[in-house]
Amino acid sequence: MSANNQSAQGGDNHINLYEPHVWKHHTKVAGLEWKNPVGTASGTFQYAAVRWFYDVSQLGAVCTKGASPVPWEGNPSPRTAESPAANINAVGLQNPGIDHYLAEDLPKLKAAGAFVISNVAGHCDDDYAAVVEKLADSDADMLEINVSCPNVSAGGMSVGTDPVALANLMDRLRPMTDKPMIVKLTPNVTDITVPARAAVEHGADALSMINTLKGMRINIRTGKPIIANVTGGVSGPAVLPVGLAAVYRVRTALPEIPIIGLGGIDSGEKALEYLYAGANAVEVGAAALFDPVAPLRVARELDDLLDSRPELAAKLAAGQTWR
Amino acid sequence: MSANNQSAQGGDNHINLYEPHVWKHHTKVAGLEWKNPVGTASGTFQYAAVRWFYDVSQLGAVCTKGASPVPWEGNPSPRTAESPAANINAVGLQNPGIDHYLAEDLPKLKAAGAFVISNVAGHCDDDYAAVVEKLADSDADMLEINVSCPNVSAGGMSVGTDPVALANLMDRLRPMTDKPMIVKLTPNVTDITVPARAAVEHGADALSMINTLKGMRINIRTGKPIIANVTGGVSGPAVLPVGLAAVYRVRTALPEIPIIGLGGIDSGEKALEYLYAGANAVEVGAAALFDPVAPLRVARELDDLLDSRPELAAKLAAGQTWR
Amino acid sequence: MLNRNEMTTFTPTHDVVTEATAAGFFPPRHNVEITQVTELTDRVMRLTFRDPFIASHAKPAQFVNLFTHDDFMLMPRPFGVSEVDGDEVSVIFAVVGHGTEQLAGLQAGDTVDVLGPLGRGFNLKEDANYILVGGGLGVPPLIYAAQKLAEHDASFATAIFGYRNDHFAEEYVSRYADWSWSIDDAEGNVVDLLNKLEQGDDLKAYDRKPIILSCGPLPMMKAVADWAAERGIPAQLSMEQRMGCGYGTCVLCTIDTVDGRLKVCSDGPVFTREQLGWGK
Amino acid sequence: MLNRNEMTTFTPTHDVVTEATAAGFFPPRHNVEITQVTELTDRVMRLTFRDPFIASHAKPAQFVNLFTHDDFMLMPRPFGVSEVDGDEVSVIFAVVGHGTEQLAGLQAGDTVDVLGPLGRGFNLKEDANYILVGGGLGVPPLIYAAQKLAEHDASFATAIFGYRNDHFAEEYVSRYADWSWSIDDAEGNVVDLLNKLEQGDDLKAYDRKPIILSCGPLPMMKAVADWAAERGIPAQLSMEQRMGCGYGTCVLCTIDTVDGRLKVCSDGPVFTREQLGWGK
Ligand SMILES: Cc1cc2nc3c(=O)[nH]c(=O)nc-3n(C[C@H](O)[C@H](O)[C@H](O)COP(=O)(O)OP(=O)(O)OC[C@H]3O[C@@H](n4cnc5c(N)ncnc54)[C@H](O)[C@@H]3O)c2cc1C
Ligand SMILES: Cc1cc2nc3c(=O)[nH]c(=O)nc-3n(C[C@H](O)[C@H](O)[C@H](O)COP(=O)(O)OP(=O)(O)OC[C@H]3O[C@@H](n4cnc5c(N)ncnc54)[C@H](O)[C@@H]3O)c2cc1C
Ligand SMILES: Cc1cc2nc3c(=O)[nH]c(=O)nc-3n(C[C@H](O)[C@H](O)[C@H](O)COP(=O)(O)O)c2cc1C
Ligand SMILES: Cc1cc2nc3c(=O)[nH]c(=O)nc-3n(C[C@H](O)[C@H](O)[C@H](O)COP(=O)(O)O)c2cc1C
Ligand code: FES
Ligand code: FES
Repeated sequence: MSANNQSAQGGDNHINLYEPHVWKHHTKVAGLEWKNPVGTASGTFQYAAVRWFYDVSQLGAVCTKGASPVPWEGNPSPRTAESPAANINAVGLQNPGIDHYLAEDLPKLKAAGAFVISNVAGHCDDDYAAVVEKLADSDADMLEINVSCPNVSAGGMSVGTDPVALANLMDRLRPMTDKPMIVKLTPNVTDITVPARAAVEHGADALSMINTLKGMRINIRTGKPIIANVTGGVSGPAVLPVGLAAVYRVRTALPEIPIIGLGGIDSGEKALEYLYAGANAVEVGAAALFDPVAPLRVARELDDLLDSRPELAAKLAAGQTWR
Repeated sequence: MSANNQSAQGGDNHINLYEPHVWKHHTKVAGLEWKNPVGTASGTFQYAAVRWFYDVSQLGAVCTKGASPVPWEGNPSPRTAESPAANINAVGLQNPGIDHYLAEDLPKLKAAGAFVISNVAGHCDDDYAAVVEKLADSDADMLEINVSCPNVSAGGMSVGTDPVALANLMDRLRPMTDKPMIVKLTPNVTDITVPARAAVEHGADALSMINTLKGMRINIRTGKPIIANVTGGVSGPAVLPVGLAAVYRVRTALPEIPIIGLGGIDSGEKALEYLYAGANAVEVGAAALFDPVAPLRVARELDDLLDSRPELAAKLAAGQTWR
Repeated sequence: MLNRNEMTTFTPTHDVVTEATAAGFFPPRHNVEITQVTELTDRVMRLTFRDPFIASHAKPAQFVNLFTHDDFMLMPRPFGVSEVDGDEVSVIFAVVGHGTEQLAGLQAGDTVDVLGPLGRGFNLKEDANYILVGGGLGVPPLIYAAQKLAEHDASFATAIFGYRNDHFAEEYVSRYADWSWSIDDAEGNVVDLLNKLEQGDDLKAYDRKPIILSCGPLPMMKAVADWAAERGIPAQLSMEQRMGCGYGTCVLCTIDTVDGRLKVCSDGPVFTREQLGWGK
Repeated sequence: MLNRNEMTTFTPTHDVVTEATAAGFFPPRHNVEITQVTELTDRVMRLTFRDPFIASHAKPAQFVNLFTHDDFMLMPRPFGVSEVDGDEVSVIFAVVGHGTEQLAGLQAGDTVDVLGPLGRGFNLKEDANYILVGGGLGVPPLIYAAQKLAEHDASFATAIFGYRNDHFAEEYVSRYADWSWSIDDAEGNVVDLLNKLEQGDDLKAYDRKPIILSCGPLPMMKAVADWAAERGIPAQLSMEQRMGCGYGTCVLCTIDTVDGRLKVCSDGPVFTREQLGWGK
C-alpha cells in the first residue's frame, strides 16, 4: 500500500466520480425524496465555487449558506484557525441577503437540477420571519432555520439554547409556509432534547444537528486568540462523536421526527454511523473545505456500503430509520 | 527530517527526561506552589502503573482517579472507542473506594514526593461528603470535586449542570475541610460560567476544566454503539479548542479565581495556549494513555517555552494569570 | 515517513530506551525500525521490528502497543509478541480495521512507534507438558510460548491450533513445538484435537503434568476451559479487550472475573480459568 | 508515506485529473509526486511536484493548496506558484509553523496532495513595463510573473525584490526578468529601489507604460501602493489571508475592500490599489 493507493477498507479504492451513476439507495426526509442520503452542510457550499468541481444535482440535497433579510458583512478577519482534526470558523453569517439569494443563487441551483434546502439566518424573530416570508413562494425544496450559530451575538445560538424563545419563533414562522421546515440545533447545550422537543412541538418537520461546537485557539507567539472574533465554531472529524451522540439521544427521545445528521462526516463509513444512530439523512460540511468533491464522494461510498445493508436501506427509502 | 527526528519547532528535539532537571518556572494555584504548571488529569494516572515510567515527584501535581465512599465497579466493557484525534471513555468511575485510596494510593504517592490532588467522586451529596470527610485529615494537598463525569447516571455531571445543586453541594462540603477545594466543570452545558460562578460563590478555591465531552461511536458492522454504555466522554486533542474557549470564558467572567486548564494537551505548546487563555496551571489526560511520559514531557517543553516569556512566567509564579 | 508532528515535539528514539533503562525506568513509547513485513496469508501479516529492550524482556503472552502513523488514530493497537530473534521482535496480526490496514502497509525500513512489553505473560515456571491451544489470531503468542519452552529441557510444548482456513502459522510453530497439530474450520475444532490427544494418551507425554495455555476467540477459550475443568487440568487463558493505555493507568480494559472487574492489560492478559469462573 | 486512511477511503491520483477534466470539471484534490525539494536558505524551501494540469493552467499569482500528511492538520496550506517547467510546478515557501515544517521534510519521490490552480492571478494583458515589487515570501509569485512575461515580446519585467537577508530567489528571477534589482533589510527597502528606478528614468523603459505587480508584507505593499498612487501608476497587489477552502466556498478568507468584504481566495488574491482603497 502506498499513498497512491489508500483504500482503508480493502474495497474498491477508485470510484470514478465523473462517470454517470444510478443511485441505488434513496431516502425520504419529511416526506420528500432525496436521491441519496447525502447533502451539503450550510456555509460550506456555494454554487459559484462548487459547480466547477462536480454536478450538484448528483447530491441528495444542497443546503445553502444562511440568508438574512439584508446583506450581512460578517465578522472581521482572521475568521479561521486550525485545530487537531478540525476547523474553527467565525464567518458570522456573511451573506449578500435574501433578495440576492432569490435572484441569483436559488434560480441557478434549481436550473442545475439541485434539491435545495434554504438555510435561514437571523438576529431576531423579525429577521427570520422576513426571510421565511420571501422563501415561502420560492423554488426552495425545504427550509432550514439556523438557531444555532455560535458566531453572532444576538439571535443565532441564543434562540437555539432557549426552548421558550425557540417555541415562540416557530409559532411565528410555522404558519408562513407549507414548505417542510427543518430546525438546526446546537450541541452547545446541556440537554439537546430540550430544544429538539420545543422545535418539534411547535411545528418543525425535521431537525438537523449538529451545528458547530464553541471553541478557540491561541497564537503562542502573541498570546492572543487567532480568530479576530476570539471564539468560533469547531467542525470537522474532531466533532464526529459529539454529533453522533446528539442524533442518538434525540432519536431516542423523539422516535418519529426526521433527523438530518452532521458533524465530522468525511467518508461513507462515517455517514453510515449517523444512519445507524438514527438519522434519515446526513450532510457534509468541513470535509468539503479540504476537498471540494467530498460530499459527492461520501454519497458514492455510502451508496456502495448500503448494498450490503438491505434492511437499513429499505427503512431509509420508506422514510423510516434504523432506530 | 525523518520519523526519527520529528521536531516540529526546529528547537531541541531531544529532551532527556531522565536527567536531573531544575524547574525554572513555577506556578501557584490557590496559594499553593507547584514546581511547574503541569499536572496529570484525574482518571489517566495511576501510581502503580506510572511509577515504572518516570519520577512522579517531577510533576507540578498529580491528580488521582475519582474516589468514592465504597468501591465502585464502573461500567461494563467495552468501555472505550477511538475517534479522530480522540479517545472516548466510559469507565464509570470504577475505583476501589476511599479507604483503599487512603491506605494504599495516597501514602505511596506522598512517599514518592508527589504533590497530590485527590479527586472526589459521588452519586449524591452524601457520597461526596463521605469522601471529603475522610480526606480532610489526610495528606492530600488539594481536593478536586468531580461534578462533571458524563458516565454515571446519578450525581456526576448532573450536579455540574445545575447551579443550584452545585451550590448546595458546596455549602455542605466547604466547611468540612481547610484544604483548597477545586471544582471540576463539564463543558456539556449551555453556559459554563453559570456553574463556575455557583462553585466560586459557594466556596470553591479553584476551578478545573474541562471534563470530557459527551460523545459516541457506532460499529458499522453491527449497527450498534461500540461502547457498552452507549455514550462516553470524549478527550484528547480533538477537544482542545473547546477547553481553551471554556477557560477563556470563565477567566473573563471571573478574573480572580485560580483555574486549572485541561483538555487535549499533548505538548508544551498546547499547555502554553491554556496559560495564555487565563489558566494558572494545566493537566494532561488522554495524552498519557498514548505515551506514559507525556505529562513529564509536556512539563519539560513548557519549562523551556516559558524561558522566552518572562512576563507570563512572572505572573504564574506570583499566582496571577496572563489575562 | 512523517507523523505526529503536531502531537508531540519529539518522538523518543532508540537511545531514549537506553536512557530510560539506565535511569531505572521502563522505556516510554519510542520509535523503532521495521526490518521485515510479510503477508502470511490473505490479510494476515507478520511484522518484525528491531527493539533490543523488548527482545530481551518480553515473556510469552505479553504484548506490545503499536501506533499507526495516522493522527486520527491515536489509540494503541496491542499485539502479542509472536517471536524474538536476536534483537528483533515479531508480531502476527490480521487486518481487521483501519489501524491494522495501515500497519500492514508499512515496509522494511519504515519506522513504527511502540510501547512494551506489557501485561503479565503465561506462567511457565512449572516443568510440565504445556498444551498450547490457539485459535485464529490467538496463535501468535503461543508461538512465542513454544519458542520460550524450547529453551527449557524440562518442559514440553504440544501445539494445537485451529484456523479459519489457511494454516498460516505452521512454519513458525513447527520451529519450536515438540508436537504440533492443526485443524481448520472445515475439518473440526481444537476440542476435537484435544480429545484425540487424550485418546492417544499423549496428554501426559514425557511424564509431565499437562497445563493448558490458550488464546483465541472467546467461545473457543470457554470450550477449552470447560474441557480442562472436566479433567482437572490447569488452564491459563489470554484475554482481549479494547484498551486505552495498555499499561494499567486508565481502567478502560476490564473484564469480569470472580475477583471483580480486572484490567486485561496489567492484571492480565493471562487469567486462570478459576479467575474467570469458567468451566464450572 | 501513509496518510488520511481514516479520513477518506481514497485519495484521487493522477488519472482522476484526467477523468475530471474529460468530464468537464476542474480536478479535485489529488495526489502528486514530488520531484525535487531544495533548501534555498535557512528555512526557505523550494518544492517541485509533477502536475500537468496545474502546469498548463496556472497564471501568475494563482496559488495551490498543499496538504500535509498529518491528519491533525486538515487545512490547506496555500502557496503561490513560483515556476513551471514542462509538467512540473514549483513553490517556494518559508518554514513558519507546523505545516510548512512538515512539507519541508518531504523528499523527491514522496507524494503530496494538491488542489489548484486557485484564485485570480495578475492581469498581464496589457503590453507594459511590469515592475514586480516583492518582499520576502511575496517574491515567489513574482518569479512566475517574470517567467510568463518573458514569453511575451511586447511586455517587459523589472524585478525589485526586498529580502530579510539572504537573496534566496535571485537565481530564479534572473532566469526571466529583463532587469532585476534586489535589496535586503540592512541596505534599505523596495521603495528606495523604486525611487532609484524613477531617478534613472527606467520606469518607462522600452517605451511602455509601467504597471506595478506587488506581493509581500502588508506594510510594504501599502507603501508601494502609496508610491504608485502618487505617480498615477496602476498597481495590482496579491494579498494573503488565513483560508478555509481556497476555492470560494466558505467565506473564511475575507479582507476589507471598498466593495465590502471580499474573498482573498476567489475574488483575489490579486486586488488593485483602488479596490483596497490604498494610496489615497
Ligand atoms: C492483549 C492483546 C493482544 C492481541 N494480540 C493480537 C495478535 O497477536 N494478533 C492480532 O491480529 N490481534 C491481536 N489483538 C487484537 C488487535 O489488537 C486488534 O485486532 C487491533 O487493535 C485492531 O485494530 P484496527 O485499528 O485494525 O481495528 P479498529 O476496529 O479500526 O480499531 C479501533 C479501536 O478498537 C481497538 N480494537 C479493535 N478490535 C480490538 C480487539 N480485538 N482487541 C483489542 N482492541 C481492539 C483498536 O485497538 C483501536 O483502538 C490483541 C489484542 C489484545 C488486547
Ligand atoms: C494566496 C496565498 C499565497 C501564499 N503564497 C506563499 C508563498 O508563495 N510562499 C510562502 O512561504 N507562503 C505563502 N503563503 C503563506 C502560507 O500559506 C503560510 O505561510 C502557510 O500556510 C503557513 O502554514 P504553517 O502550517 O506552517 O503555519 P501554521 O501557523 O502552523 O498554520 C496554521 C493555519 O494557519 C494558516 N496560516 C498561517 N499563516 C498563514 C498565512 N500567512 N497566510 C495564510 N494562511 C496562513 C495555515 O494555512 C494553517 O491553516 C501564501 C498565503 C496565501 C493566502
Ligand atoms: C465555514 C463554515 C460556515 C458555516 N456556516 C453556517 C451557516 O451559515 N449556517 C448554518 O446553519 N451552519 C453553518 N455552519 C455549520 C455547518 O453547517 C455544520 O453544521 C458544522 O460545520 C458541522 O458539520 P461538519 O463537521 O461536517 O463541518 C458552517 C460551518 C463552517 C465550517
Ligand atoms: C480514561 C479516562 C478516565 C477519566 N476519569 C476521570 C475521573 O475519574 N474523574 C475526573 O474528574 N475526570 C476523569 N477523566 C477526565 C479527564 O481528567 C480530563 O478532564 C479529560 O479527559 C480532558 O482532558 P484530556 O483531553 O487531556 O484527556 C477521565 C478521562 C479519561 C480519558
Ligand atoms: S488499557 Fe488502560 S488500564 Fe488497561
Ligand atoms: S478560503 Fe474559503 S472562501 Fe476563501
